[in-house]
Amino acid sequence: MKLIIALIQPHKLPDVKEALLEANIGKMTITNALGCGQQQGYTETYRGVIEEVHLLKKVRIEIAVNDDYVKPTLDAIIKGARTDNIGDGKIFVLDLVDCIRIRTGETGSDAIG
Amino acid sequence: MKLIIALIQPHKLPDVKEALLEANIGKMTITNALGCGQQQGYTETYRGVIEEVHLLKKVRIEIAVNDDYVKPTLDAIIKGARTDNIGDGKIFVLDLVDCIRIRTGETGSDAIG
Amino acid sequence: MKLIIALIQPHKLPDVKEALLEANIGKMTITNALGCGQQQGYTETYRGVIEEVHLLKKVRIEIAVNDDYVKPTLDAIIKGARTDNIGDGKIFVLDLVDCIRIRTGETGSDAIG
Amino acid sequence: MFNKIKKFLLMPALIVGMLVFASYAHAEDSLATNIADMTSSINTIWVLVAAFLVFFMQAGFALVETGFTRAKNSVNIIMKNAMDFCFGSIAFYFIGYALMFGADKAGLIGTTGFMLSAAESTSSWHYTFWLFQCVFAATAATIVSGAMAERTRFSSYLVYSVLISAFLYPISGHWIWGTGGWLATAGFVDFAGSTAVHSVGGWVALMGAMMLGPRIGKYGKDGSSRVIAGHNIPMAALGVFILWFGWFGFNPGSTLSGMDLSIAHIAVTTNLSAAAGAISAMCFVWLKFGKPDLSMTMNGALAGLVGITAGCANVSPLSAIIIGTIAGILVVMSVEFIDKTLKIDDPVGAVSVHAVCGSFGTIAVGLFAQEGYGSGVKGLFFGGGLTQLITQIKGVVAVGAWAMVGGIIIFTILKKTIGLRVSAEEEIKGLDIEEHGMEAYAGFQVFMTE
Amino acid sequence: MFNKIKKFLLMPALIVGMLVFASYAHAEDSLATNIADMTSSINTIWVLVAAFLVFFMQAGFALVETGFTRAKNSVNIIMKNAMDFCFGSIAFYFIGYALMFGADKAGLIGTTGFMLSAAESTSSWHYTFWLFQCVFAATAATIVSGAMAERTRFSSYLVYSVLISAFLYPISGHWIWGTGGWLATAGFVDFAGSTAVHSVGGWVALMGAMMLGPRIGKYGKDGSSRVIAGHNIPMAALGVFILWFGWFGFNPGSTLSGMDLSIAHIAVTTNLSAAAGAISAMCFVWLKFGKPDLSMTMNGALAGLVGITAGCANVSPLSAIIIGTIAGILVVMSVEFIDKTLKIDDPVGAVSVHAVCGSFGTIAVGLFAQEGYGSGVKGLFFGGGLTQLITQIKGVVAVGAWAMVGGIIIFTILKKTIGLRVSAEEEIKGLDIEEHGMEAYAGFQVFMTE
Amino acid sequence: MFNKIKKFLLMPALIVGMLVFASYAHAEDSLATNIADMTSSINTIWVLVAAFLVFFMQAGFALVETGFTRAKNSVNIIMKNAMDFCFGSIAFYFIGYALMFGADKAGLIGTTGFMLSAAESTSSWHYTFWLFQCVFAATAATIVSGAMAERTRFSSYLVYSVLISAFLYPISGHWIWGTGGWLATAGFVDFAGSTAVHSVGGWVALMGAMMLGPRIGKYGKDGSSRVIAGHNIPMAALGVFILWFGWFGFNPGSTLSGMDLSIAHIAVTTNLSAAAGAISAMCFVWLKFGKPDLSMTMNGALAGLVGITAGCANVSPLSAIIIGTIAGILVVMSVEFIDKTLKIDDPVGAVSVHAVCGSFGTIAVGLFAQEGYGSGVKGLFFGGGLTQLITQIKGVVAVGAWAMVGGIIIFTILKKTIGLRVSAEEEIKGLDIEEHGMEAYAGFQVFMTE
Ligand SMILES: Nc1ncnc2c1ncn2[C@@H]1O[C@H](COP(=O)(O)OP(=O)(O)O)[C@@H](O)[C@H]1O
Ligand SMILES: Nc1ncnc2c1ncn2[C@@H]1O[C@H](COP(=O)(O)OP(=O)(O)O)[C@@H](O)[C@H]1O
Ligand SMILES: Nc1ncnc2c1ncn2[C@@H]1O[C@H](COP(=O)(O)OP(=O)(O)O)[C@@H](O)[C@H]1O
Repeated sequence: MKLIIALIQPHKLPDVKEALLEANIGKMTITNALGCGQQQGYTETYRGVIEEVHLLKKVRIEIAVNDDYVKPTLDAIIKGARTDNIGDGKIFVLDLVDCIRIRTGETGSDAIG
Repeated sequence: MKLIIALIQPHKLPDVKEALLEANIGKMTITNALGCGQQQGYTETYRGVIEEVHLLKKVRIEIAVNDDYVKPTLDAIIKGARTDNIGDGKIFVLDLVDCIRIRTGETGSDAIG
Repeated sequence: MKLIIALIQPHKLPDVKEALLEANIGKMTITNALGCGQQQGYTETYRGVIEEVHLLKKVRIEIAVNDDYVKPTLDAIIKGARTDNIGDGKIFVLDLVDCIRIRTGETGSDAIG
Repeated sequence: MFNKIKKFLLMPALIVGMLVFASYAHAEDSLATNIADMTSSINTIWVLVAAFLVFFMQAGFALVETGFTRAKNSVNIIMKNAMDFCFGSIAFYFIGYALMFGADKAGLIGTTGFMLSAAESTSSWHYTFWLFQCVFAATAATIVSGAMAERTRFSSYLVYSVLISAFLYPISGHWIWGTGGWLATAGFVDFAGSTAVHSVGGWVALMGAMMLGPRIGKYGKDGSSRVIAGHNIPMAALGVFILWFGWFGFNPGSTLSGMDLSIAHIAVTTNLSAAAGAISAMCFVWLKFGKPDLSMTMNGALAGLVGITAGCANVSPLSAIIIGTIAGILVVMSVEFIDKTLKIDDPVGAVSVHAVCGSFGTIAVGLFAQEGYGSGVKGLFFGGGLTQLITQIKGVVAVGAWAMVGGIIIFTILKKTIGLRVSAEEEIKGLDIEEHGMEAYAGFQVFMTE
Repeated sequence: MFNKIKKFLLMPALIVGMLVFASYAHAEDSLATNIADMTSSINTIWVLVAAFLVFFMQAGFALVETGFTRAKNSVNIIMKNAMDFCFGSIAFYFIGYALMFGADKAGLIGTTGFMLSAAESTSSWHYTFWLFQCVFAATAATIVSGAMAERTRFSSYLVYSVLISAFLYPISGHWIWGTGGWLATAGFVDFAGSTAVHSVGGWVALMGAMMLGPRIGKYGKDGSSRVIAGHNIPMAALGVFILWFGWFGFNPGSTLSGMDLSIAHIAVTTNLSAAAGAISAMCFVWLKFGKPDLSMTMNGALAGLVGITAGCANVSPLSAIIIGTIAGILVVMSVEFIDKTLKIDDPVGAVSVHAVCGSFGTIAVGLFAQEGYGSGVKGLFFGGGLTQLITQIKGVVAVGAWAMVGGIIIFTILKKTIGLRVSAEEEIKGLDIEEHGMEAYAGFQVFMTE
Repeated sequence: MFNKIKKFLLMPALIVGMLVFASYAHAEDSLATNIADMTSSINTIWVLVAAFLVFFMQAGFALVETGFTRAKNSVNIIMKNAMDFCFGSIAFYFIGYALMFGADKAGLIGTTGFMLSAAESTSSWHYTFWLFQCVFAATAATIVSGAMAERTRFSSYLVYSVLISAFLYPISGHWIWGTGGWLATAGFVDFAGSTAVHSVGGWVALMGAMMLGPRIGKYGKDGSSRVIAGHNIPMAALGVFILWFGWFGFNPGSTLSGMDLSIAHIAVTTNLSAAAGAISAMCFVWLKFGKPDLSMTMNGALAGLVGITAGCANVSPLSAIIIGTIAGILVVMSVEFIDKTLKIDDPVGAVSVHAVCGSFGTIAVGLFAQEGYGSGVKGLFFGGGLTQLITQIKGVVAVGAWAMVGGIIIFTILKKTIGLRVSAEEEIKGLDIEEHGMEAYAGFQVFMTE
């Protein structure tokens, strides 16, 4: 099992969700985040002071999947999020030791879906 | 060491915290999240347009524990969060390679508690 | 590759960012979080009811790095965040199985920086 | 507005005409007519402006109640505040006004003037008077929503708001302000409505909060009271500022005449009492709990305003400061008592502010009223003996009993029929999503942990 | 204010002096002058206070539009609302006022009084009149920003706002309210501006929204309408309360005279129609979509207000309730029609509220006007036959055509020159950051997913 | 209100009675009395309504200051704004009013009328006058909180607010507006208080901000100024709208008479100057920094309002536009100068708006005053030579010196005793939690990174 963490542009979330659904992946957890990367920030001008803002709004998606789902998930995220512009984002893949469904107490692969 | 990530219903947070405290686990980090899962969303009716909302408010708890604490932690979370209804949530367990306490520089198991 | 998660005091974020930049680490993702730890909370008095608040505002930094960058990253975070006071925070290190840059499709170490 | 233009051009002509006309004999008659016209205008303008200010208090109540409760119920509480005014206006037009100000029957109820039928022409004073009274009725109604916040079924609330504006408020209002009302006849003084408006609302609110029971999570397993913090304090504070602003219509407007120069004196007592109430509440809370709590301080300002409402015309500025000071302390004690001892959950302190301080303020007339101010009644401290004090207490008790009994009847019927409270699930998720299908702050990350 | 003190001291002296003086012969002349002075004062005070209230409506519009759109465009929409008033004031001073109220040319346009040149002395009625008319002009201008929200280039909007306040609004305004205006001459009744102000703004808004196209994400790939929820509902609701409050200046102030006692009647019809509009919109939405939607209910209240604006002086309170009720239903149907059938994206419902209900309200005068109210015109339902109704429809059509053609011309020129719409990237990131370099809610975690 | 009913019934009777009475001989006397009564009523109503509007400015200040600072200090800043009015009201009642408007001693101070003792009856003009002056005093006091925001100890602020309302403001106020005050005698013109109110507040604010030092994080290690963005811009903008609305009481109300028809002219100049100030500030900022910054634009509107306050009665509308335009540019330059050159941290620009533009506005009377407007004084540009200009400058300097010295003394004493600034830890965590034990936005995720 793997835990996939994707950081994408906020406005691509609907597209990513759609792509994931097409790939039959319907469960995920989303948080909002601020990202610092290659993408340039923007300048803020407030009361005569100009400042570069480097922390840009990002959406962070966490998806736990069984190993055979890793590839389709990654593909779907890329399909939904890619625009070929800097700032499109990153995906991180972590090993998942265990997964438990609180409602039933199921564990492992069964609990993921 | 393990990193435990639990996604629960927001209003069960006080119960989960209590159950964890009873099991002597007092350190954790909490973020709010939006979840997409088996649980049905709700319909929003705004200005004559009806739409299904699929992203539901969830609370995300991160707890780093030593290996012997994994079981009690999982049990406590389940105890606090379980209502037997869809949407109760999930727990993910990840391997933790290292842990550092910033204040003292301690590392490993010592730094966790 | 490793995924480093640091929980720090919110007002130390500028210092941590600076220390990281000095160490040539410019990419990161930030979320805000609430933390429960050794640090005492504060009392809230609202309409005659006094209550201890245990969840304190924290900033959560996620940085994916290649293995040779782990040490400099940890050092930089500690340098920026440490005040020797309770509440300075924790750092967790996780194994990163893979990393993908959405824009180019690059994977592994190449995609991290 | 075509008309307007005509008038606009006619005015200079009018003036010239007048001058010419006035120099002829028998001019006095016409002048007297002019003077009567102007007196009417001055009164109408004054009372209308006051009514507009009182109307604006609706916004104040909405903001205070919204700010002091949780984000997940904001849409709901605002809808309640807006709709009780809307339903209240219509109900007061069809029924309430007649019951309150119609021809008296046995000192108990008015019987004529339904649907503004008493106003024979567009220049009738009834229109001005109706609007002023209508916004008063709505004030009484809207007080209740605060105490019943975050758990009341929306449809039930709508029914309640019609009933209070059509019957409950007008009837006791008739006793106090109706010509021939039994309390009016008895010499009861409630100049701008500490009892007639605020405590009626407050006592009904108490019944409502009691019958609903506390919000989920308000009391711990051991019965200890817990903090359920308001989600938008600046908004609540703006609400208090708006209420204070509106009160300058509420109290001074209650002269019902702009020719009555005591309007200035009334504005002064109103302001001083509010200031004193905020200060005393803040200091008292600071001493008692260690920090100057904003929400209690704001309640203190409102307590001062409610407290002076009955006697604003009849007491000196210094007495107003004293009344405000006492009200400010009283409200803090009352909030604590209701919350911790009675264990009735009143999220915004509506009962303490309106019922408790309203009653206190009415009784205070029997203590602080002074000759040379207002109607000339004398209170205990200014040589009036116990007479007025007893009358005041009688009125407070009678109206309180009426409001509480009325409230119990209304809420019992609602409980048995439509149901008074939302389901636990709905309450946890928030009334906004369940009752109205929308969130108040779409896009914002709001933590909902209880 | 040194002056003031003098006056303050002079007043008692004045009074005494007056008394003495009055007892002598030929006193009548002086009394008549006094009376004329007082009449002027009463009118000036009344219309100024009304103008202040109407000014405050700017805040109401700003809050409604901000609250019902997304957080990322809040700074922008507020800037638009503030600056259209500022530019509008200046434009109306230099040009607009003269075109609207100057000496008539062919019933089509005014030609004198630029830069307040008609006001010869500081006590001239022109100042009062100008301020009242200026805040009216700004109201017409500001309506448009709501329909064009979240995607219009800021600089374009500024140019538009100058043009509407300087030319578009004043010219049709002259037709209706200018002495000699062709609609005024034809007997067209639009007492406080359902057509002159609201529908002019509304029709221009329709053109603007149409030419801009919908916001990104507003319509799905299949053309289905999607929810783009407002980000701060309590703020929007406060805006509605402020608008309602301000409307008590808008309608009753339009008598342009405090000596006209029908101001009270007008305030009553205004209030009842608004209440009825909110109730009917809420009930209709509840039946239709299953939940009482706050944003539609608020639109309903505004619909009631706009609907009664033309006829507020000419209809009975009961007719006002009927007009409000119809307007409340109409606004819901219109919002749906424009959104789902026409597929024009009007984020706050400005077109439905102001153009549709404004037109309806104007026509309603031809139906509900009644003898004994206002100017005495009679509508179809009260024995007036079709005459007034036809005049009303003529006016609605003429002004509507003017506003739409004018709007198209202005927006086409802007589109071809500065550009009307921001880039897609800018729209996605939010106009606040791109156009103004700042966020509305710094520090808050706001989710922006579209 | 029983009383009211009586009156309500008596009115028609009165009218009839009057008519009858008037037809007899010696009627003139009684008519004159009636006229005097009405004049009093008109003045009282006008000044009261103006006072209510000025009171409402307190809400405006609270919102502007809250919106332009960080979320973690919102409760604190609102408490300061609310409590300075409360303490100020009480202090002005007991002491301030007498020092300002009591019998003059040496042109420097008033000595009689403590506790409203000058008001012998409830119909005394003193009540009206007191309320109007009280809300003015509170305005001066509340200006300071903005400049000292986000780091001042709450208890210190309370002490300061009593001292300014009891002593500092009334004494210089006496010089300018007190009968016999030395500046009044010298012919100094400050019609509604650019200097008396605004620059007094502004200079004290400068001293406060200077003595406190900048907020943690305001200046980088290299001394460069950094952005500390306000957390709720729509709220701040609403505050500006409310202030503008309230200014229609502030300036036109300062005639202290509703019989003075120049109130309309004053309202017009006030409005035009504010509009011009917003426009010029926006354009200037746009040219200078590339984007139309909302916070500066709002400051520009306020600058226009403060700038016209001294001369609103004495200048033509066109001059008002020029004054506003200059004030709008001035405020931007001043904000930059204070922030980047003086490195004094004034979070909301209070010093620039109130002290700088207040002084400019006062001096502008010496330039733009014109015969035929107001008191008839002539400025340099309208044939008056340098006389008036010099008097104006003298007043600005004298009052500025007084306010700054007074401010330094007060703040030095506070620093040495209670302490002026909170601890660094408290400042970082936010004053809300540390000083008041609560958060402004419970449940919302607010990022606090400095
Ligand atoms: N090494 C990293 N560790 C943590 N987050 C990262 C890392 N690299 C990128 N991110 C996240 O991904 C986002 C997009 O990265 P960026 O470099 O701007 O775009 P791209 O990957 O297209 O070059 C960043 O804003 C940040 O949130
Ligand atoms: N595979 C997954 N990956 C990431 N998050 C998940 C996954 N499955 C569930 N979740 C999270 O857990 C929450 C509860 O899941 P849900 O399926 O609704 O309930 P249950 O587990 O009781 O069937 C979801 O809202 C989502 O936040
Ligand atoms: N075991 C843990 N699991 C998850 N988060 C932790 C854990 N220990 C600490 N934290 C996070 O680190 C923050 C600081 O920890 P705390 O114990 O207060 O300080 P210190 O590490 O200096 O003793 C906490 O508020 C919490 O967010």
